[in-house]
Amino acid sequence: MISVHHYLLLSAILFSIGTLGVLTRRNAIVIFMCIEVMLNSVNLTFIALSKHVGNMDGQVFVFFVMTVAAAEAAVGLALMIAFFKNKESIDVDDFNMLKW
Amino acid sequence: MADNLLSLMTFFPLLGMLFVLFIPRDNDGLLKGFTLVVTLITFVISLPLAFDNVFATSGGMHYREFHEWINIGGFFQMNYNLGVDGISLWLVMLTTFIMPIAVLSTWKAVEKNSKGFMALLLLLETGMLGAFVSLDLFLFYIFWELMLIPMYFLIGIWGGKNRIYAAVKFFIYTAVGSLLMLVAIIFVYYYAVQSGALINGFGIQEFYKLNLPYHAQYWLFLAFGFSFAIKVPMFPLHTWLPDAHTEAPTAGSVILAAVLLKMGTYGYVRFAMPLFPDALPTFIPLLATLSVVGIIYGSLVAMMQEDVKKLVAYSSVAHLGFVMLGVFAMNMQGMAGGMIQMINHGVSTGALFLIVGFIYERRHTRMITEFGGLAHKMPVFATIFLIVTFSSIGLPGTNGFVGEFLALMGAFEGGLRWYAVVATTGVIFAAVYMLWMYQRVMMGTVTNPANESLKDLSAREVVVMLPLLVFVFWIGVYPNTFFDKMNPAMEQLLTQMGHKPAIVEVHHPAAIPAAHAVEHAPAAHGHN
Amino acid sequence: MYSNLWLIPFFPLVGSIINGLLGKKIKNEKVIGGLATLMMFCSFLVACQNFFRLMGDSVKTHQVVIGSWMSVGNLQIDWGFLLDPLSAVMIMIVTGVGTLIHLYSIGYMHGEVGFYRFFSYLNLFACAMLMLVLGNNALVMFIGWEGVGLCSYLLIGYYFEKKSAGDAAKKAFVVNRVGDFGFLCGLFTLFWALGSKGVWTVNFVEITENAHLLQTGGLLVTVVTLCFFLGACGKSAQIPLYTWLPDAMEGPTPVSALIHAATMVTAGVYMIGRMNILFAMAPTTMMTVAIVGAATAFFAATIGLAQNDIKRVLAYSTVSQLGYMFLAMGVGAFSAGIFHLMTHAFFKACLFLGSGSVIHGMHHAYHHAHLHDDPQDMRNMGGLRKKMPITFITFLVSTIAISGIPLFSGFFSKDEILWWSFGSNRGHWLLWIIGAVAAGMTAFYMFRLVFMTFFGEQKTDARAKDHIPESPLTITIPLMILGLLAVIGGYIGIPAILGGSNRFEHWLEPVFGEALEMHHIAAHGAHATEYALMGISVAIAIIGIFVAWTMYIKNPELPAKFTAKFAGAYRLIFNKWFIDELYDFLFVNPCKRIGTFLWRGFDVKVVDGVVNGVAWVTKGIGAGLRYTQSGYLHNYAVAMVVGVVVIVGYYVFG
Amino acid sequence: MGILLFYLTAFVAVIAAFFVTKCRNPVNSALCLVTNFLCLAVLYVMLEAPFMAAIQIMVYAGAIMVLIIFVIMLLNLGTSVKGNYVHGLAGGGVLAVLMLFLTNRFVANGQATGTGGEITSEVIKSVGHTELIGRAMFTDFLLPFEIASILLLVAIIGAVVLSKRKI
Repeated sequence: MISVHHYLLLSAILFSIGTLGVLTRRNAIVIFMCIEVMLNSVNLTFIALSKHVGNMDGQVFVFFVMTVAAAEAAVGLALMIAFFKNKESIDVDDFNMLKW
Repeated sequence: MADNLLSLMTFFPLLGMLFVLFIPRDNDGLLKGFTLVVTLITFVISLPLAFDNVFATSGGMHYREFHEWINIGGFFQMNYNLGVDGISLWLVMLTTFIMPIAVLSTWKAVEKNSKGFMALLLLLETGMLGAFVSLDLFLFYIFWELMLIPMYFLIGIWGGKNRIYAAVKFFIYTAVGSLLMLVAIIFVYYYAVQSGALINGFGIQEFYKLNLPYHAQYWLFLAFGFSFAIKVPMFPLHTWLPDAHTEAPTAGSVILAAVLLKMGTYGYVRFAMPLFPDALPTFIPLLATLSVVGIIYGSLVAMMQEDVKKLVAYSSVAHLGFVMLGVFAMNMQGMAGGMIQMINHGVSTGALFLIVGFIYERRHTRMITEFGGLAHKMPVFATIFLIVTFSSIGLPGTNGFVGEFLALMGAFEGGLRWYAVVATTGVIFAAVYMLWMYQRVMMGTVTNPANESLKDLSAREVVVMLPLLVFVFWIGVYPNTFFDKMNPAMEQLLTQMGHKPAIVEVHHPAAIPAAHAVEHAPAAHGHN
Repeated sequence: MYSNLWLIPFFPLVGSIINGLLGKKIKNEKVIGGLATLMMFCSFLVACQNFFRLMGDSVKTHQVVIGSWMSVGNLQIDWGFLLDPLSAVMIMIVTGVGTLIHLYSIGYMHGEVGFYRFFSYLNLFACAMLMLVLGNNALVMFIGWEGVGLCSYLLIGYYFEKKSAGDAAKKAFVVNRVGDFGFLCGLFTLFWALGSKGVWTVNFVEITENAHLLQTGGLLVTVVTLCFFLGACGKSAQIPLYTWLPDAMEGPTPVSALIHAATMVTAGVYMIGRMNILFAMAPTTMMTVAIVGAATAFFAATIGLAQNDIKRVLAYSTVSQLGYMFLAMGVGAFSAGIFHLMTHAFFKACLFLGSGSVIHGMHHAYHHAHLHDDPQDMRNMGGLRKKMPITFITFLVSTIAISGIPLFSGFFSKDEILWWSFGSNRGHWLLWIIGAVAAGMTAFYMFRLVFMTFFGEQKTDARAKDHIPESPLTITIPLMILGLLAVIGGYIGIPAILGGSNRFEHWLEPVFGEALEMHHIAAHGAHATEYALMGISVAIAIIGIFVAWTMYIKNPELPAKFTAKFAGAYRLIFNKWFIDELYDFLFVNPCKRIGTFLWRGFDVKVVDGVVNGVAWVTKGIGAGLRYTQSGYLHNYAVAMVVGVVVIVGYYVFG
Repeated sequence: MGILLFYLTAFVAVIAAFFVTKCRNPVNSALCLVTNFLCLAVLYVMLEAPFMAAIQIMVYAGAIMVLIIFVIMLLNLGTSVKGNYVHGLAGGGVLAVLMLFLTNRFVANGQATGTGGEITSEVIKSVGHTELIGRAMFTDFLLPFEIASILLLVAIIGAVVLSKRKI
């Protein structure tokens, strides 16, 4: 039988891989996608636990996470476009104006 | 009307401020005129207090107002709790009295953005009055902080060259003190609740009855004392004062000297001392030493100043030293001397700042070396300046003497004998620095061509000074007007602090043998 | 009965206020001067009325209380006046001499720009002085005490455009303040000392009555009286606080006559007289007073020997004469001291006014010839007796009086002081010797003054020589009256030994009698001794006059030789023993240096340094920490992940 | 059968996720990400949440991925000039491994409690998953739902403002 632990472990692995990507890649869009991986791993946790507990709340939360992810995608990608217009690059090493 | 006189008085300027916000910013005359009217009305509202004889008969709080305000399930409660007694009465009166004068002094001095200036002045007045009449520690704290902000802007926006530095220094100094006080206030409340004493809000009269253990009082007094010592300011926490005074616009300096500094001394009398009477004796030697050092130090430093305004600022340090010394004497004379010296300092130093403002408006400099021989060009100004100078020196017959004399005498009788003796030398130094300054500014021949075309005081300026001069002589000749209403409150305060305030033995005139006839001739209808 | 006492200081006050506020509008000198003089005269009349009423009264002490001034706790101070023989004498002197000097000033100050200001100040001075002498408690006295100081400041600084005048005014006030410091300390101690015995009072009558509560010769009484004596020193220009008086001559001459000769400077003597009971209880203080008095009398006389400014000579003479009065107070000759105070008021006022008349004439002549020479320098005078006969005669009479020649007023008073200093049980023969030598010097320098001014060749610039007029009537009438008083003023106090009954001493008996009796202070000695001493002192005075005559009339070249021979001593004396420089070195400059140091060193560096230091530290920490905000996305991401790892680690292992 | 399916799907999901972080070309990353999303959708179905699986595919694999690929194409991104990885590659890896280790420990040590809610498999089967979601969303979570819609509106406006040159 597949227990809730399986799902949670899978979710943890996915989350860590996402983290790895965020920490190591330079391309902003790839980082963005890695964040999506992390969000999805969280969604998986929500749904697994929702099933386990027998309650709908977790799934509603997943719904909201998706909403946020969509909004984030819209704004984040727009930001990247705006940035690209200025710097001709979306390398995060060039994103260093917000300092001091 | 009488039921909420204090509220009316306190919040009337705030109401006025709201109206000021709706006056067009380029209508300078209307702005200033309206503000003047508002402050005058506030003064009129406060007048019944001065004429009320109840203060002469009973030392307690009068004109009480009490409303519950914030109540978080019995865990935290603060009230809108106002009242006035003989101690705060004259400070309230001083505030309402000095405000119209301050407004009048801005007539020519403040040109840019007078709308903001007026609004802040009115806000400041509400803050000051509120602080004097609140009986709830938390409410007091709110008003205390409310005063700070407008003053910060008054210095920071309308000040002199170095205004930002001065404003920030003023703000940080005061804020550090206030935060310590806030912690102490919360601790007192917390302690009261913990110990199960029935506490209905932060009312100080209930806090008076608390019996805090000595070590708690020790630290709390330290926190309160530090906060008020900054505001007074006592040596060595005084360095914000010269900067703030020098940079502030005239009206700001006047209010700062006349009222804001009194917050510190008032704080000692109303809060720090009666709330923690057991810790007080431990600190008196230290505080008295600092007061005396302040007197001598302020005088010596004032002597060498090159900027008239800075000189007056340092003289404030010395004057406030007398106030504190008198207050710490813990007897009637000292307390009365300290209290009346607070008023005096407001009147005399306020007047001196106005005077400095007058010449600054004309010459746009305050350096002593720029002047000399002004008495030729401005005889009326010279006379007024001379009177105020001597009032500041403490010539008998003017207000300064009554305060200094009583404070010193009180200190001498109250066990601070050597402090008093050393402080008395301040009387000499006061003459030195004031007269030297007067000589260099007013006497001699006009050497600087820029001074040739100076105009004497205008009618408005004379009107500004006249009320102050009246009080210079009134307090000097008949201070009983003020003492009569202060005495009961001071007696009560001293009893509360566990000191015997009243006369132990009165030497009755009846003890004079019949061989010496004593005749009483009332001056009003003396017969020749 | 005496309830109109308050009118005495009130009249001049009214005059002062009217002239001060409206004088500029009135402009007419006759109205202004007339009003001021009239006010003084009214006050004089009231003083006379009260004086004579007191003469006929059996009760000699009367208090009049107008109202309460301060009442705080156990301190109750009234606006109250006290009339007793002592204050009665003083009000007579102050109003009498004051009226004459006001009258004189109308002529002397003619044409001055600040005419109204002058009379306003002068009237205010009279008011303050009368408050001083009439006050029934130490505080009202102190009002007058400081009030006269204020007026002295204003009047010395009358020619405020002159820097020297401003300096002198400030110096006078500040030195007086040093004395006031003593006065206040004495008052505090006294109030406390009596208070601890259950009598909280500053009232003179009550102090006198309760003085016995204090221990005679005890520390307290000594401290109290020494403090008060310091106050008296300041006001009456005694060592070490005398330096302001010679400088005070910067004021107009009538001011010097009224304030710095006749009235204000004697306030210290009056104050000791007022507190005689306390001083009598403190022999140590009495001794100090006597020594300081004698030393001042001698010391000031030496300086007077070498001055060339006519007013400065008189100023040092005043200091010296005040020394005599203190000597008298110190040896217990209270009434003799007051007696000398009175006669000195007459002849010294006359001398000052006379010198003023001379200066007026000289000034007039120089003005006429458009010269800017110093009209006060005696080396430019000489032979003026023919030009100014009235001035000369009155001046001479007063000079004789001050020199202590028999039959003139100064003789009686000075001789009594000398006799007491020798014969009193609080005196000492050394004091007598100092006093007698000083008397000889007085005679010398006073006659030197007369000879240089009125006799010999006229040394005035030729262009101005013939334009020196006799002064107008407003000036000469007061001179004549005062000259007359300088002659006859002494006859009310002829000592018993010369066949008189010393009515003056009897008059003051109610004030001083008790103290003298209680502490057994009296002058004892054989009549022969007294006669002998009298003879010696007269002889010394005559020798002084003779020497002056030899040096300045017979052999005018002598002084030059003399100064050449004793150049060192002469320089020392001429420069006033360098006392001013010494004070500058000891007090003034250190104070300035300390002030500068405290300001620039302590305030700016230390206190502000700490404050700014705290600000710098905060700023530095912030400056360091801001580098963590690199702006690189990865740094933030790493920080977040590290945070997560730490938190999760805490839950897993914690 | 269920277990096998789970392991298979999980394996593919992990591999796909790994290649999201690994691929040099962003387009390849994006395709891997779609694979990952689809795997998760399968897992959702296995967890008796068919509605969530549906919107997972529609919103994520559909809308968001289209957006991402659209942007990649728009910006014409090839391989980065400076290289794919930041300097602290090893540090990032260590952190990620540490995190994996810790979360695994956390999950393994933990005990899943709180079972026995009212939404059992039977309820889902009888009522229907979509309806259950709908009930929860429009009753208890009505306000957050509305706020979410506002959030989306704001995001749309924001995106338009940001990417337009002149408004």
